Formats: sequence, C-alpha cells, structure tokens
Amino acid sequence: MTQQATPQAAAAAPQLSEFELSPELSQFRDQVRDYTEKHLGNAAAYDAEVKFPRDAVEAAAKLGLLRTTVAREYGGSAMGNLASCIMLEEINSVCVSTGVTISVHNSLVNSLLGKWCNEAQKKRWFPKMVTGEWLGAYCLSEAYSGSDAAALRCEAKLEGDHYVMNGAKLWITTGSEADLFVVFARTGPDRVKGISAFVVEKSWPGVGVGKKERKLGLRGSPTTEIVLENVKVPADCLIAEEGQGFTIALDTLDGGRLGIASQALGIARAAIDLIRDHLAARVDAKGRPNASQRDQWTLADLAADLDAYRFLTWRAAILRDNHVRCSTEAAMAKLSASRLANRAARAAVSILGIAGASGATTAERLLRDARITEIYEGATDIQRLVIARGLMA
Amino acid sequence: MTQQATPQAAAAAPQLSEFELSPELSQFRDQVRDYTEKHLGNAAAYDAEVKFPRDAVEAAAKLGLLRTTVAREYGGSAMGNLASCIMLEEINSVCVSTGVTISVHNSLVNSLLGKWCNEAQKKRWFPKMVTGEWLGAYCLSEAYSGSDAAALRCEAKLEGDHYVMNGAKLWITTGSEADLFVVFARTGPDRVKGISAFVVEKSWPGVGVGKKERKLGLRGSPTTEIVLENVKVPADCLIAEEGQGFTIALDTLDGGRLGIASQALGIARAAIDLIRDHLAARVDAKGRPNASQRDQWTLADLAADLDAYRFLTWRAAILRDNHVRCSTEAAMAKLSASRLANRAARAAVSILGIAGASGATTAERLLRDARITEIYEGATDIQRLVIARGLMA
Amino acid sequence: MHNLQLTEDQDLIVDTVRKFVADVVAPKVLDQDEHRQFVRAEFDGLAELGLFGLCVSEANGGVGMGYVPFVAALESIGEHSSSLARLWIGQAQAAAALEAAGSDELEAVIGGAVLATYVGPEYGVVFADGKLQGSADLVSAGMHADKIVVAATAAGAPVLVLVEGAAVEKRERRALGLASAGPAQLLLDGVAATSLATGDAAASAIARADLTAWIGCAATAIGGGFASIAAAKKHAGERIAFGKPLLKQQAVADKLVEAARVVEAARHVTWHAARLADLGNDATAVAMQAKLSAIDAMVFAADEAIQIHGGFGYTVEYHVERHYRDGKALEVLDGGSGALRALLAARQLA
Amino acid sequence: MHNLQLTEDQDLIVDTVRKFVADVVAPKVLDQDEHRQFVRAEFDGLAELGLFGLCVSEANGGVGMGYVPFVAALESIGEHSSSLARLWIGQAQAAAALEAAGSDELEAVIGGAVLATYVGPEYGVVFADGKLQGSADLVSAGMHADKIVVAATAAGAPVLVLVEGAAVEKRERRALGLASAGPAQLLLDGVAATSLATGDAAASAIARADLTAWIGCAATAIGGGFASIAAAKKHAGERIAFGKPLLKQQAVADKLVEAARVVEAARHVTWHAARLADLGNDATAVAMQAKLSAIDAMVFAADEAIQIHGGFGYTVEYHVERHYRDGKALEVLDGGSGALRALLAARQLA
Repeated sequence: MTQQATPQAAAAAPQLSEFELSPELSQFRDQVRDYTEKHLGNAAAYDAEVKFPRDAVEAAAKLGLLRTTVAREYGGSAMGNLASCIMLEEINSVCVSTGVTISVHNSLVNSLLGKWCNEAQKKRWFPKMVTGEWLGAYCLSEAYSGSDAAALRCEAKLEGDHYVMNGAKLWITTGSEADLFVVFARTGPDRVKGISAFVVEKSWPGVGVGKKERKLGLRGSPTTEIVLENVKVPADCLIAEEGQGFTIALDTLDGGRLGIASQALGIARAAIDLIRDHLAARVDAKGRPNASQRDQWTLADLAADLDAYRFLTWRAAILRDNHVRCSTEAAMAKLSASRLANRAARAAVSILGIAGASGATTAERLLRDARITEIYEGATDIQRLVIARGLMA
Repeated sequence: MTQQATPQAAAAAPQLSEFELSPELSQFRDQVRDYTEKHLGNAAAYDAEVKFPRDAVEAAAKLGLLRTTVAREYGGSAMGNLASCIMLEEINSVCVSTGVTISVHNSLVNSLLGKWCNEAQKKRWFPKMVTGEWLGAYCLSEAYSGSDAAALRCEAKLEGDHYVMNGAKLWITTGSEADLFVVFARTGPDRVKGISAFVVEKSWPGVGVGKKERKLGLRGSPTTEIVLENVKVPADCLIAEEGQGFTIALDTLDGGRLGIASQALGIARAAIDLIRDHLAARVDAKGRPNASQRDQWTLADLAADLDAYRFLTWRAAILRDNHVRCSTEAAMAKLSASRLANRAARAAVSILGIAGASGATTAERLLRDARITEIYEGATDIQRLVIARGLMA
Repeated sequence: MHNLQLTEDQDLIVDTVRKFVADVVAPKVLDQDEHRQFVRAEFDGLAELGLFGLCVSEANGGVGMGYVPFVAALESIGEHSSSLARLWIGQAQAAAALEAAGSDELEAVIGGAVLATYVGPEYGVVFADGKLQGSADLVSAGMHADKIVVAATAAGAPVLVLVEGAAVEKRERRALGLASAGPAQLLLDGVAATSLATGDAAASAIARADLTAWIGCAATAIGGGFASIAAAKKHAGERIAFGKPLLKQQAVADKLVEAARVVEAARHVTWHAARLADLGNDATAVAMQAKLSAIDAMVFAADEAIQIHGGFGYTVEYHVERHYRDGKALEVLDGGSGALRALLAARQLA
Repeated sequence: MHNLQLTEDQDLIVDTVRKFVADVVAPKVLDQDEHRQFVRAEFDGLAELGLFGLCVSEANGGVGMGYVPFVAALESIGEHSSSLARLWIGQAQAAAALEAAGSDELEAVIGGAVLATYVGPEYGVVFADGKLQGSADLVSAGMHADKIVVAATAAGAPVLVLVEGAAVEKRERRALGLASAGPAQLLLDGVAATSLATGDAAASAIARADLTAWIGCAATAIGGGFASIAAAKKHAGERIAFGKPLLKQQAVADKLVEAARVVEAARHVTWHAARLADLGNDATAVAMQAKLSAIDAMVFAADEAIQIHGGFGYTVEYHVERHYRDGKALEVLDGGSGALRALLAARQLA
C-alpha cells in the first residue's frame, strides 16, 4: 500500500464544544435568559400600546448588556460579536423592540465608535454609551436611498471649525429615543467617496425628530425621521476621515447584520417553540400523541434550519471577532435567518389556526415582527447580491 | 450597577477554527481531493455504462480510505465520523457510485462491526475489510419493509451451532460486489425484539444475488436483491446478542445518515459550482457581468444553505465521534442536505437550460443522482419523524 | 365563451360594486383598519346595492344570479377591504344556511336589515336542551351581529341553530387581520338557541355555508393578491435605486411576474368552483382547492409586495402589510388549511 | 358552459387518442425510454389518426378544431409518453409556422408523410447567403426529422427557413429526459436553407410556433402530473407500512392532495390559454404562464410521487422517475423558464 492518508489526522477526537457554547458563554446566556424572564414581561403591551420599552432597556443597561461590543479600557465588557449574537437571540425571542434597540446600540453604534473613532472621541462618548445613559441610533437611510445607500443626499459643508449639516434621515430605529446619532452625510460630489460619517448629538440645535412611522410590527421601537436643519457639527465629530463614510457604513453593517440575524433567530425560535408546544399538547381520547403529521414535518424542517442558520450566524460572528472580513458570511446569516423567521412565524399562525391569528397567542405578533428582519440593515435581495458577488469574484 | 454580566466570559476571542477544519483535517481533505482528481475521471462512464467503479474503489482502498472508521488495533486509521464526512463530500462531488460504496463500507458496515462485534469477530473480518479486499453491504430492507424496517420477514432459526437463514433482502447497495453482508433477520416473533444482526459471507452456500435494479441514477453502484436460501450461518456470526438487531440497526443508521448527508453535500456543491461557473461566464458585449439576477439569487440561497447544512452534518459527526447519541442531529443533517442536493440539482438544470438537460454537462447526472439521497438510509419523512419525536419528547 | 367573461347583468353588478368600493370604501380603509373600526356603514352600503341575495334563489326572495357575480364582486371588494368582504361572506353564509333550512329569517338577512354571521362546525359547538355549549373565536362581526347562525351538533348529529347576537357574551379580539370586521370571541355556554334544521337538512345547510365561505374567501384573496401586485408595480415604477426604477431591476420584475402567475392561476380555480356551483354540480373539492390556492397566492403576493416596497412596505400607508395580515387571517377561518387538506384527502383518496 | 368541457367532436378525438395510447403506446414505453428508442411507429399512429392538422384551419387543409382538443389529447399522451407528445408538439409547431408562412410543405406535415421539427429563435441561428450559421441542441426528433423549420435571423430581422433533415449533421444526445423523442444536437453551420417568410410574416409564424409549444408542453406536463399522482396513489393504496396502507398515513395523503391541487390549477390556466387562442384572442401571456405553472406542477407531482414510492420510485419500472426527468427536460425547451419570465415581464410591466 502506498501513500496512506495520515492516520495522525484524527489523533484526538474533535472537541464536542465546537458546535456548542463554551461554559462562559453558556453562563452568559443563562444570565440573559434570567433578564428576559424578569424584565421583558411587557412585550405584548409595548406592541399594543406602541410604547418604547424604556424600563426593559434600562434594566439591560444595568446588567451591562449595552456594553458588550466596547473595549475594557472604555468601560466595555469586550464580549464581542459571538456573545452579542447569543444575547440578542435570547432577548428577541421575547421582545423585538428591546432587542433591536440593543442591537443598534451595540452592533451598529458602539461597534462603529470603537473601531473608527479616535481616542478623544471614544473617551467623550463611551462613558454615556456603555451605561445606557445615552442610546445610539444609526442614520444612513433616506427617503430616496434605502437599499442604494450611496444615493444619500444629506449634506455636511465644512465652514471653519464645524460642518453645517442639512438633510433628513428616514427609518431611524430608536430615532425619537436616541441621544447620539451616527449620521452619514455627503461632504463631496463623488457617489461613494463623497460620503463621510459624523457623530451628532440630539441636544444640538437643528436636530429634530420628524415623522414617526406606523408599522406592521416592531411597534415598541420608534422608527422615525431625523431632521437636520443647519446643524453645526464640530469638526472633531467627524469620524475617521472625510470620504470614509461609505466604507465605515458597509463595514459596520456586517456586524449589524449579525445582530439582525440573531433577532431573526430569536423570533424563529419563539415561533418554533409555539408550534412544538401546540403539537405536543394534541392528544387523542386515550392521551396518545395526535398531532398532524404535516405539522410535525413542518416543525422538523424549521427546527433543522434554526440550528443550521444559528451556526451560520456564529461562524460569521467568530470571523468578525477575529477581525476577518465576513461580508459574505454575515450576508448568508442574515439572509437565511430572516427568511426562516418569517417562514416559522407564518407556519405558527397556520398551525395554531384561530389561536394563531386571534391575538390569543404571540403567533400573530411574531408574524408581524418577523417581517422587518428581511427589510432592514440590507434587504434580502441585497444580501443575495453580496453573496453572489462574493461567490463569483 | 448591580449584577453585571461576567466580563471574563470573553477573555479570549473564540478560535477561528471552530467552524473551519483543523490543519490535519484540511490536509486530509486535500489528499482526498487529489484522489478524486486522479481516480474519478470515469464517473460519467460508470453512469452511462452502468458499471461498478471497481478501479476507483481499489484506488481508494490503497489510500486507506476504506478504513477511516476502524480502530487502530484492527488496522484502521480511526479518523472517525467527521473525517469520513469530509472525505465523502469530496468523493461524492465527483462520483456518487464510488461515494456510496465507500459510505456503506465505512459508515454502516465497518462502524457496526467495530462497535458491536466481539474481539474474535473483529479479528476475523477487519483484516479483509480495512484493505478493501472485501467490500461490505448492509442488508436491512426487504420488499415489504422499507421505511418500516421492523416489519422485516427474513428469518434465522437456531439449529445447534448455526442458524438457518431464509429470506430476501431488497435494495442492497453494493449487493453484487460485496463479500461481507450484515444481515438483519428475525430470530423471534416480537416485532422489534425479535430481530438480530448477523455477518453473512458471500461465499457461503445459499447466498445469492437476485434482481439488479434499473435506476434513475447512482447507476454505477449495483443495487440488488440478496437472496438467502437455507444459508447456514455459524452461531459465532451473530452480532452482539439475539434481539439486539433493531437497536444495532438504528444506531448504525445514525452514522450512515451522516454518510448520506455528506454525499448530498457533495452533490449540492457540484451543482452549485456548475451554476456559479455558468453565471460567472455570462458577460455582455462589453465583457461586464450579465447573469440573470434571479439566477444569482438562487445561487446565493443555495450557497448559504450548503454552508449551513455542512455545519449541521459536522455537528452530528462530532457528537458521534464523542459517543454522544445524535439521532436528532443526524436526522437534521440528512434531511436538510438531501433536500438541498435535489434543490441545487434541479436549479442547475433550470439555469443551465439546454446545457443542463442535454447531457452536455453533468447537471442532468447530478439531478438523477441526487434523488436517491432523500430515499435511502431513512427517507425524508422518516428523518422528520425522528426530529419531531426528539423535539416533542 | 371563455373563462372570466361575465354576462351583461353580471357585469353591471360588478361595475356597481367597483364604483361603491372606490368611492366609499377605499378612502377610509387605512384609518378603519388601524383603529379597528367596524365598517357598519359600508356593510349597509352593500345591503343597499341588494347584494346579499345574489346567491339566493329568486323563489326564496333572492336575486338568484349565483356564485359567479359573487366572486367577481368580492374580488373588487377584496382589492380594498378584506374586512368588508368577510362581512359579506358571513352574511352570505348565514343566508345560504337559512335558505337551505327554509327559515323565514332569510328575508331580513337578504335585505341587510339583520346583520348576520355564521359559526361553522369547526368550533365543535354542542346544542342540548335548547342551549349551546362551547365558544367560537375570531368570528367576523362577532361583536356586532344581530343574529348568529351556528352549525352545532346535538347528540353527535348536525343541527343548525339560530342565536340572538344580543344574548351572547363577546370579547373583542386584537387579531392579526380583518381588523375592521369586528372579530370577536363568542362565549356560547348556556346561550339559548332555536333549532332551524336537523339531520340531512342541517348537513346540507352547513355544506352550503362552507361552500360559500371557501369560494368567497378565495375571491377575496384574489382581490387582495391583485391589489398587492398593483401597489408593488406602482411603487417599483416610481422608486429609483441604483440609477433606474426598481421595475427595471430584473429581480423585482421577476417577483411581480411570479406573483401575477400564481394569483391568476388561483383565480381560474376560483371561477371554476363558482361555475360548477352555479351549474348545480358538486363544487366542494374545487372550492376547497380554490381557497387553498388563493390564500397561498395572496400571502405570496403580499409578501413579495412588502419586499418590493422595502421600508415603505413595513408601514401602514402602503396597504400591502394589511393584505399580508388579512391573507393569513382569512387562511385560518373556515377550518384552516390543515382541515381543508384533510377534507380533500377524505374525498380524493377514499 | 364551464371549464374542461368538450364538444362531442372534441370528445371523440380525445377518446380515440386515449385508446391509441393505452393500446399501442403504454405497453412499450418503459423499454423505449430505457433504450432511447425513437418512437417512429407511434408517431405514424398519430398521423393515421389525423391529429397533425388539428390546429390548422380547414381552409389550409387542416381539421380546424383548434387548441382545446389539442390540449385534451396531449394530456392523454403525456400521461404515458412525454416523448411522443413532444414529437407531436414539434410537428404542430412546424405546421403552425408553415401555415402562417403559406408554405406548400404544410400538407405533407399535416398528413404525417413528413416528420418535421422546429428550431426556435432561442438558438440564435443566423441565415445569410442561403446558408445557416449556428447550432441547436436537444432538438426533439433532431435525429430523424425529414424537414426542419428554423426560426432564424437575417441581418437581425426574423426569417423563417426550411432545412432538409438529411442535410444536417446530427449528434445523438444522452439527455435527461424525452429519451424516445430522438433528441439531438444539430450542427447547422453551412447548411443550405430555403426562406419561407421574412419580416412580419416570419414574426407571426414564429409567434404561432411558440404559442403551440407553450400550450402543448403545458398540456403534456398536466398529463405527466396526473399520471404521477395516479401511480403514487395506486402504490400508496397497496403498500403497507407501520400496519396500514401508506395512503392512510396523513403525510402521504397530504402530498397527494397538494400535488393534485397544483396540477389541477395549472390545468385551468392551460385550458384558458387554449380557449383564448381558439377565440382568436391574444393568448401569449397566458400560454407562457400555463407552461411555467404546468411544468412546476409536473415536476412537483413527480417528485412527491417518487418519494411516496420510496425505493421503488427510484427504479424505472414505476414510471415516476421518468416523469420527473421528462418534466425537467420539457422545462428547458422553448427558451426555458427564465426566458419565459423575462418575456412575461416585458409584456406585463411595460
């Protein structure tokens, strides 16, 4: 026999933990679950009353959940993307409005500040951001630029030691509740290289909250217009350098997409749990299991995909934690998880039937909440575009 | 602030390798790829001529690929399930007939012998099995028992120091080419506890190859009836104890399903590669990419699922390598990967169009080959049953 | 004569309905849905148009034109308000059951003087000693119905009974969809009821009411599907991204083409069911297929329409999120998809 | 008159075809498919039944009965042999093009003395100086056709030309499906061709041939879909697992119900396209939708039928694997699904 395949390759059996959480992360997840049980009991009311979950977010802040993506030297816990994903799946399985508030704060705003801001900027804003004294919002979209982000029109003109900013940002999550805005604005004519990123504080003159959207779901999270009228933005609030805005936006979105993927996983899990409990409760006159086979098969398909797409999400989070570019992987996670969330929520309504649609269970809310995950932080077709380009490159 | 979530949880960034192959496994995969390039060039001919890939299997044996699931003390390389899955994805991406022969030999027969046979039995058969001098076949299905395996009728009656075996086994992969059969037969009336497992050697009187199936795909792999007429099976060829057959069969199928999941991943990957290459080659008159968006979206969806379901497969393989029961996880892997293989192959035919269906590319063969993965070693609905039961337990 | 072609009389009805919907219903539908306002005035409008007797024979005081114009008219209503369509369907179910049972309550229902609704056999309501046991959730017009026709069982056999709406305890529901149809949970325990029909007569009345619901829901869903496509097409024609209208993005065009294909296919099945019923043939199986296909098509079309709208689609102003919710709400009524498939299996595989 | 109802004359044709298929085609189909035997004798059988003039007007020597009986007859053939159906479709495409072009080759094609096939515009064949440039793959009857009608372009404008089969170099194809239809690659470079029509006349001939293919393929697929369902139902009724027939397993019953639903829905679209065409209306868009829907339905039904058959379904004796392959082969012809969706987008979203 010639050239045998190396027997030493399998010297040690692979560690079981590769697809399981480490004890530390498992403990962290348990802490988050404890939080969800104690503090997210009003999820249905936030939805019905269109009420911001201020109390739930404050409780999360007290537990340190608003600082997971910030380095230790700035008061963060530096837990990184994987831990944040695990946390966000838990929170979103109970309350998406709390979930998206934290996702935007951590995965978009804090991540961006940590990666792109200078020392002075970090020291200026992180003390308020890690404690949740301030909440962050991410202002990229405009009325005429959604998926095509580079078409944005909001402009910032340098006048001496400050920029004068004018424009309006649309669909801003946490818009009416946030204190710190990362705003992308045009500092030059070039479609892509003319975009720069700024920090804008709510308290500055000319910063206003415009129209608040009335939405299918995610109703506890205020989605608003942010109007910028002759806002004087100090030059030291420019993030990185002029013209780097689009690069910053896209890079940040990779992390943001992991947050939304995790939100979707949470919604999917909640829907799958509803289906499982509903089917497990169906017994015949003699107490034997009696659930519809078709419904059981649906449950099996959804549960397999939940595990599979969670792995996609973790894979991308680990890459990002290791500072490896993960645009394709993050897009795969967001694409798959968001579609699963909607599929699972629709199935929950169908299988629970009247109880799924009547408002007697959370199924109908899950269906409404799930729908946004395919839209924001890069719609489904944008994820596909990113993936296809990555594959064909 | 009270009760902060443990910052130490993220003391070290997670290792990048968690969702990547170890250097050892990566090297092994490269060796297998080298094998596929050198020895699987006749895959199309095996299909067209309905010819067993004897030469390819022998080359695999020489490289030690037929002993990955056997312990070192019996001449195996003890590489385990994860390595076997990686190997099988590679081989099946080129030739499913070679792939299934090795999958059955390794994942079903050798795994079973190693786990359930006594020392004397292992010493008797492994020398021939690890070298590929003998090929193995797994004889569970019968004409009247497919998915409902416990309905089998083949019987083995103890008469002194041997059993007399009578019956017929259907859809036996490698049937006409195998030398060692693991046969499940009825030793008692109880539907489940009346089933026992035996080793039957091809050379024994009364062992015959019956009808050979004419099939949609997998045409290089002979699927035959195995007829057992008054076969004298020495009592020391009983595996484990009487009545343990069904337990052995189900346990073994968990491993077998990982083999088929890997086969499906290989087929899916080949189909996705065809689509990617086809789309990447489409350019407009000016040489700019010009592939249909819909087709690109299909590519993105398939590629995301390929990664996701590979992780499902690896997760189950790692569990099995750690001797943790993985019925639900293996079923999830097989269910998802086999459905993906068919989806990808159908998409390849659609997207390649005339070139997909005409026989000018491998797309049409992939479509035919993929279809079996949803059927054998537990049809799709059986996987769903296993998963749903696991979830609702 | 080919499919989807109406007679002059039928055309006149549909035109009248279309005008009514455009003038009266469409302008208010967003507000009414958001605030869960019951659309009694619109219901009365349908009554004034004389629509509630469409499927009732002339001999019994109806118009006797049958299911074809019923379907065509409901499509038009479904384009704007599935809630209003569902109210008509409930009224039509009650009328169908009352006609089959030979009840003299029929006239007031046809005329619209009485707002009626129907509780189907899927709720498992029991009738004994003149009183009901059970409850029924997500009943359209449940909060407001004057009369409720209930398909119950008495000692295991079907019985059709009538209940006064005022006698029933109701709970308003914040349901997924059909928000303007006054969805409610009806608590029927101990409620007095009048028997209208038993045995075969009850069974045939119940069958007629089921058929009416399946065909009616299918027609409504076709309307909702077309409306979703129309909204998305309009938006995609106006919205610029990457330098051209969304409609010029091949993936967007493709979604619209696919959505139109499935809605139109479901429409053919729906019209076929209506024709069979009008010819006096057994339309049961086709009507169930029509509901399954049309609901799938509506939800698919609305889902794609939301996606094409992007962020706009998630807001209430663009209507498509409402069609998405209403489609799912229509799905679970009348037994839901699982029950329809089980009934089809019993018929087709016996 | 409701859908799917034929006149007596039409019924007679369909009955004749059904009998022919059952007696002559069905018994041999497995062997012919497995050994890729060209079914010339069956083709001649169809000719003897006088079917090739069905859609050709009486004024031009045809039967003039139109697409409705064409569809009904092709459904019957599709139940047993998509290959044979495809041969008829090729012949019918050639006839449609020749009729539109006013060619005197039409008579021999109608009569079946000439075996014709058609190469559509999707192959991009070019006609210049009396000769062709290009090639066409997976052309049914490509190995055996006496005459080939080719939709080509001359200086960018459509032109319809005729080629002698004997003049063309052919390569036999081991194709995914339609194995008995003699699929071949035709190498047309330098082959002499006769112009039959140019400009608008060529365009309208090509349009007619396309329409014929879309409607014909849809009908064939409906037949294949129904056959798959029937085979699976039969098997599921006989096969015992877990102590009862498969048919009593709810998941199996459900698959059959769903498959029937999608095939029947596609059938309505197909018949609608045929009716529109027979009425002289524009049936183009509906015919494309019919093909898309019917192919999807056939592949879905065959796939589920294979799964219900389990291991048996993977073997050739149970027919369902053939329907699965043939469905996919039908899909890629006549431009394929992607091209149809693009054409639909151009029409519906302009």
